[in-house]
Amino acid sequence: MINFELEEEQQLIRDTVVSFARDEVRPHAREADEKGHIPSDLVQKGWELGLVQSMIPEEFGGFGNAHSAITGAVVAEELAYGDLSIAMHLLAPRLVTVPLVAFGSPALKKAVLPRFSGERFEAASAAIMEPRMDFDAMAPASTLKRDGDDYLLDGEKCLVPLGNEARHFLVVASLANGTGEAHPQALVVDRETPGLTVGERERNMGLKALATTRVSFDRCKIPREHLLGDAAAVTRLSNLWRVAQASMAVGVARAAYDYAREYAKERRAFGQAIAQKQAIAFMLAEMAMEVDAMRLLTWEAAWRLDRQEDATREAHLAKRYAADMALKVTDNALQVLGGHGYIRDHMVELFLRNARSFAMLEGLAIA
Amino acid sequence: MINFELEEEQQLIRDTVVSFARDEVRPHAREADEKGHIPSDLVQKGWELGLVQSMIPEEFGGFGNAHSAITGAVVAEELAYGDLSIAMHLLAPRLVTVPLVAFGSPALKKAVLPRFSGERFEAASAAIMEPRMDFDAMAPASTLKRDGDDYLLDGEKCLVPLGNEARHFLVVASLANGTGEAHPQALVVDRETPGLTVGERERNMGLKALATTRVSFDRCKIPREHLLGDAAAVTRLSNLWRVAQASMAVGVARAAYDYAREYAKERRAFGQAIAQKQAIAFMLAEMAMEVDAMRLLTWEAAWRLDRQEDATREAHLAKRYAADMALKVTDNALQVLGGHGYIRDHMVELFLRNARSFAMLEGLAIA
Amino acid sequence: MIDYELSPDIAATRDQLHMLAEHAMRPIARDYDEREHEKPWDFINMMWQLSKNSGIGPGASKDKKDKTTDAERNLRTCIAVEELSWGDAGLYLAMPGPGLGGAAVMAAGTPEQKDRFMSRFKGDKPVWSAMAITEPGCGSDSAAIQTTAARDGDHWVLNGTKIFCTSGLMAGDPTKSNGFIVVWATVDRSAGRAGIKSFIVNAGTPGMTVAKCEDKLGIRASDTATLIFEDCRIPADQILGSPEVPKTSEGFKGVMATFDATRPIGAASALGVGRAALDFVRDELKRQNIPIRYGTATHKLTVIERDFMDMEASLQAARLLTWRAAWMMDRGQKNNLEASMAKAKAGLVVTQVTQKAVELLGPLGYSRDLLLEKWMRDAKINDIFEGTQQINMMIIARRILGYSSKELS
Amino acid sequence: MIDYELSPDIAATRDQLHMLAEHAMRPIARDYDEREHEKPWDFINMMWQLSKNSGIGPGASKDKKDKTTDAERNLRTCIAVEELSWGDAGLYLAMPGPGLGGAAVMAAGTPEQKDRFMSRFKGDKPVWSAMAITEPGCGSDSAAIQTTAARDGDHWVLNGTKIFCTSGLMAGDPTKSNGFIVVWATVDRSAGRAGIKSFIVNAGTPGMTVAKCEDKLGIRASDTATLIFEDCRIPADQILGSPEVPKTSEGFKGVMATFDATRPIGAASALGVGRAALDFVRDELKRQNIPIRYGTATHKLTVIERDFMDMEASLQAARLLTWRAAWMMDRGQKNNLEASMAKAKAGLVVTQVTQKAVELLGPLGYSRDLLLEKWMRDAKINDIFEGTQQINMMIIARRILGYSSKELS
Repeated sequence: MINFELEEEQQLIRDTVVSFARDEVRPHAREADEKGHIPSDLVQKGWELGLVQSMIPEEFGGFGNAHSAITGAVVAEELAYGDLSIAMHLLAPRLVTVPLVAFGSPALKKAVLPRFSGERFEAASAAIMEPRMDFDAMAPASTLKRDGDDYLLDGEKCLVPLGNEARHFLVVASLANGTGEAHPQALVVDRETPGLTVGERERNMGLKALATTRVSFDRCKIPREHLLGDAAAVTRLSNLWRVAQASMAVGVARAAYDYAREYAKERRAFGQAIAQKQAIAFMLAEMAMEVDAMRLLTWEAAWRLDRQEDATREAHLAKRYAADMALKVTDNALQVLGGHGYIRDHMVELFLRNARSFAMLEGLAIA
Repeated sequence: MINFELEEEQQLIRDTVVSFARDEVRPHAREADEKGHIPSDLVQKGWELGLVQSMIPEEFGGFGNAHSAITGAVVAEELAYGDLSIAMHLLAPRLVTVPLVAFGSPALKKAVLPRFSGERFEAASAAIMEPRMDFDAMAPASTLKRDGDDYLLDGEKCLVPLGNEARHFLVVASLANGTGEAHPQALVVDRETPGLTVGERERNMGLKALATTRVSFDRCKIPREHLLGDAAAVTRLSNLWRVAQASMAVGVARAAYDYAREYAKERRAFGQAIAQKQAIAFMLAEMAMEVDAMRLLTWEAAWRLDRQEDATREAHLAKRYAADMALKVTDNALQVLGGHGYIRDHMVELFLRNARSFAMLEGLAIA
Repeated sequence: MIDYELSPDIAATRDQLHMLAEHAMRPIARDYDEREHEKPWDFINMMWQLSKNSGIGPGASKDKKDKTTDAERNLRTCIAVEELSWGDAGLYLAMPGPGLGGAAVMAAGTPEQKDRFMSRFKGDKPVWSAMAITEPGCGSDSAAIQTTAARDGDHWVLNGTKIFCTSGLMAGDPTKSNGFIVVWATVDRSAGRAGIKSFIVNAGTPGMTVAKCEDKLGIRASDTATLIFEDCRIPADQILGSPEVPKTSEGFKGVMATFDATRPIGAASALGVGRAALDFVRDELKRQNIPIRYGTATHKLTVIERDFMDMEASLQAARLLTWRAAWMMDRGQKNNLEASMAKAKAGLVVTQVTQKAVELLGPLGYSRDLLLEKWMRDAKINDIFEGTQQINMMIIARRILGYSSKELS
Repeated sequence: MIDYELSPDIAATRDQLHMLAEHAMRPIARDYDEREHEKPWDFINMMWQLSKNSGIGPGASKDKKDKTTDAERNLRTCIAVEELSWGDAGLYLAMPGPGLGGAAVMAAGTPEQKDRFMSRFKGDKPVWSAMAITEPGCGSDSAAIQTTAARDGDHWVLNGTKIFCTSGLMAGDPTKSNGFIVVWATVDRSAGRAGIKSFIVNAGTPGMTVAKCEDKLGIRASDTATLIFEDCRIPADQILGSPEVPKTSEGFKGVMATFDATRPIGAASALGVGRAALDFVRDELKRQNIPIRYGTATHKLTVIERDFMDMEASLQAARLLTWRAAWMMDRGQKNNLEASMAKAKAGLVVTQVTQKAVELLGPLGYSRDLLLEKWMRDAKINDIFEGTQQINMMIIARRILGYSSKELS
């Protein structure tokens, strides 16, 4: 039966994240962007929300809550509302824990998951993107080859969050099967693996507070138990990324919309608030409408995932739609502020730079 | 040296066509659309403007003016401003005469061109479009095969203007060469050719006043001298179509813009003219801007063609841009009129139906 | 708890109506588009019987007393309307039933009025009711209504002209049905919005004449009538709500509130037309073995794939906004903002989706041999009636900014 | 006679400036984006020498007396500015020369004033001038200017704060150049627009201080200054135009007319940025052997092909609108409408084109290792400064509708 209301527990989680995003994240957003650094005490505070530990099984020291893509979507949106870079930093550990809990071998779970049940923030990462115009997450240029009982991983990845801190990386590479065809395979790679090189800190237009690096793999030996499921696992994981990134797009768009709306009500020109001008008012109305539309589409994909159904269509469409609209909304928000929007005294230019990333992002967050 | 002004003679031609479109064409547009018929005396009056005869060489009874794509573009825009269907009907003879003058064999010119130098309107047509979703004018499904000294033409065409009246058709079919590759070949086909069948009058969303039919070719024997040049000829002809159709898109868009602007200045709501509302005023401003933009792009392609340069890029981009914008402008014009725009008492719904045709049209007019 | 699955009860209604749309509406859709102003009586009578017997149809659910259904009445109506409009929007609009007039009675009428006027929808012969708001001189600006209602003893006397009245012929012409028209008129022009009241005028009331039915771009199976009121006298008790003219325009707000219920229904009708076009394109692509590769990187997609995905996503976005607005109504929440979002988005999306669908099919899309071009013509009305795109954006803007109609107009 | 070909003279200028843009601007573009607020003095001095010696550069053509050049002065300037902005929009804006301030003097100054203030642009050291209009309390609404100019004997006394003054630092700080600022101020606030006059304030005039340079999204090589005027006294003859306050706001219209000349230049600068992005994408596609198949049916195109074609067409549309506006100016025709069309279209198009280009290149487009992301940041200013998108649409609307600023605001 149709219902668009979160259940009580999800609402409680949201309320917690909402105030954290408002009181802790947003106040640091601008400085973090300018300095390219997120204060470690902020990261620790975020850790203590338990967003990572919550769905780690109790046997590995977590709270053992069932994983929910919808809850993940809500958390991602609200944190991204505060700041996209900080949200991705705080949620980065999930890039390894969520896939591991879902598809990891008992041995790997036992070896890795406990690290994420401690008191202190434990970094993890995903090396999914590749530095090429024709990158396709479902057909990466990075390769995984059978080598006896093990596998050999080769390739170069970019936009790897916390590449310098992370001990473990979720990686997707093309695994050639017998028939010469290849399918995308997910695996977990330990940074100590010989042949793995973490590159320089990257410099991007947005996501400046998020420490991303390149990571290259040169004949890295991967034990078979480090592989996560099969191609179907990658499909599910990629849909979980899309949901998380679509939700973050909603959060950034909403942040820009709220900022522009409040500005337009304050700012006066031609003897009235600029929000009283149709050209501005209708822009704001469209933003409000699209923010809701983006979320409704994204939650549908999340809902399917929570029912363990294939959500490739819904997740793909939601992510595309959310990415396009996030750009449009943040660009219009800047337009509403006019010259002030172009100045870094205001947040909207930051929202725009961050929003531009969604169309190309794959695997920088997971619901 | 950059110059956006028509030369004097072109201005004179335009002025003539402008008043004809205003005084003769527009007043008939609605009734012609409803009845699916264009009065023959209107067609005859149009003929007497000499738009067809003008560039037929004097030796064949014409005025022998040099062909100019820019002049053709101006004429097409102004006639289409009056009404698209009527414009296409009046200019249909050029579909055969222009290609013939440019690429026809002496024998064919001698046989055909004099028919178009008379006192009375002489219908001609082009069978270019094909009734398929994946139609591509440059790679038609219709085929032309070598057969001794002659050729055999097979295929089905649609949206053939004046199919029932025309004695001659310009046709483009795929000509297989030795190596198994095919290139598009233009030719002139006489309706008396055995195997040629003219179908029923078509029924379309727009262009209702224009009598289009299907035409099918079943092993039609085509004498070699009926072929017009080579693949390069088709390229030039197709660019001339694109310029003509882009110009007609400008004409229809401008008609809708003018209609909506005048309505918006008259119509009052909330105590003022609706044009005084930013939402409406900015829509009209955008229409005005795009109408000029469409024309400037189209004339650039026409200018290249008049310099005998390849204009494929310019003509293709201009046609695409004009087709998209004509739809947007006419749709917005209807929106400006609101409920009244949806009623056939006003012209804008007709403009919208006609404008929707441009994106798919190929070869229904030639500059 | 978040749930995107329709309840089995509603899903069953949807499936029934889909059959009906496919087998009873699609086959005659082109006919009644070409034969404008002719009425599909066989279809009308069949629908009337159906809705009385099986409770199918948008009108029907309102009468059903079954609790589970009532709890989702508005959503159920939206689902039903999408299916029927998928069949044909013009035929859907031509269907007998309470429609907008009935909605107004249900929203603002006294129990006695509801009983008196809604009961006729339970009779054997099809009955229509309609709402008459727009006038030659006022479109979106309802406050500028010129039609007057003057009290004369036990009667109200109406004078004025109404246009664009959907089903005005069927509801207002006694030879068509024993229907009624809800007419907006001012009892005190100086009072502006506050002076506007709505009145129930029975079909055949002397002084009310159906002067004209418009020739339209689309939805031609449905009549769009001009009604003229010349000293049209109706009993005093046929006013909806109180005859008092309040100091504020609260009363008018009450009348406008009708639209919070009807806008999602209008949006749902739009969705049906848009989905008809989308389904058609999907089937055609399948026929030609052109795949839609979801999950593939954008730069690997063809133009057709991306266009189709964009159409699909925006249509679903509009659908979810529509469902949410109806769902809120069912929960008794205010949905003025959400209802306008649904209507604005759906109207725009289906206009674009149907226009794009025609383009994708090329010559076939443009031909009247297929229904695609008709759906494009039918779709555009959704950008206009029951609140134009601009009016809905205005309402959204006022709500998010907390502005009055004075502060933002 | 229609002609889309640049005259050889202008084409030569374009080619020279393209070399310059490619070899003198591109190599330092990233540097001065990262090192915000640092000034590219080497580049500045080189440009100054160049424009003096070879007449290259937008400032230069103004001085050239050669007839053929002058006949196309505005078009020539647009071509030059597009090339320089193709090199780098921030560096272009940072270039010394008359700029907006000089344009105002040329448009509204007396022969004596032109001589006195323009002559310094012929000196050995780089000189800037700037225009100060915007205030903290007024953006697009120039009529709401609060800065006052009071007559005191042989002087005007200016008080107020100006923001968003492009090159305000270089023109207003005497340690940077012997420049001047053209300041908009009101001599009679009660007179509204009619009371607004512009005044020439020399760099270093006591009472004028450069208070701040903004941190911006893009065009960081160019300073955007806040200027504070506290009892800033300037000689009475440094007012532009007559000190009288006319009954109508004709005078103000005169001041605004400056923009008819500068908007096409602003549009041309936008085009340069957009073309930089388009060229980059074209080269990258070529590198990867991805063809752009002009003349191919749309449904056979890939997403990349169509996106690229749309970018190319809309950019060219904006360019042609820009050339037309400049061409009209050169012919002495009023181009207020066309200048606003050019600016509105160019600002919007380059914003979209650069944003799309970043998307097409994926991770590479987003990286600061390439210049694409910078061009996207630089491009957005064109939607805003020298008349926002909305202001230009407003001007277009007023002109096509024949409305005054009262009738449409």
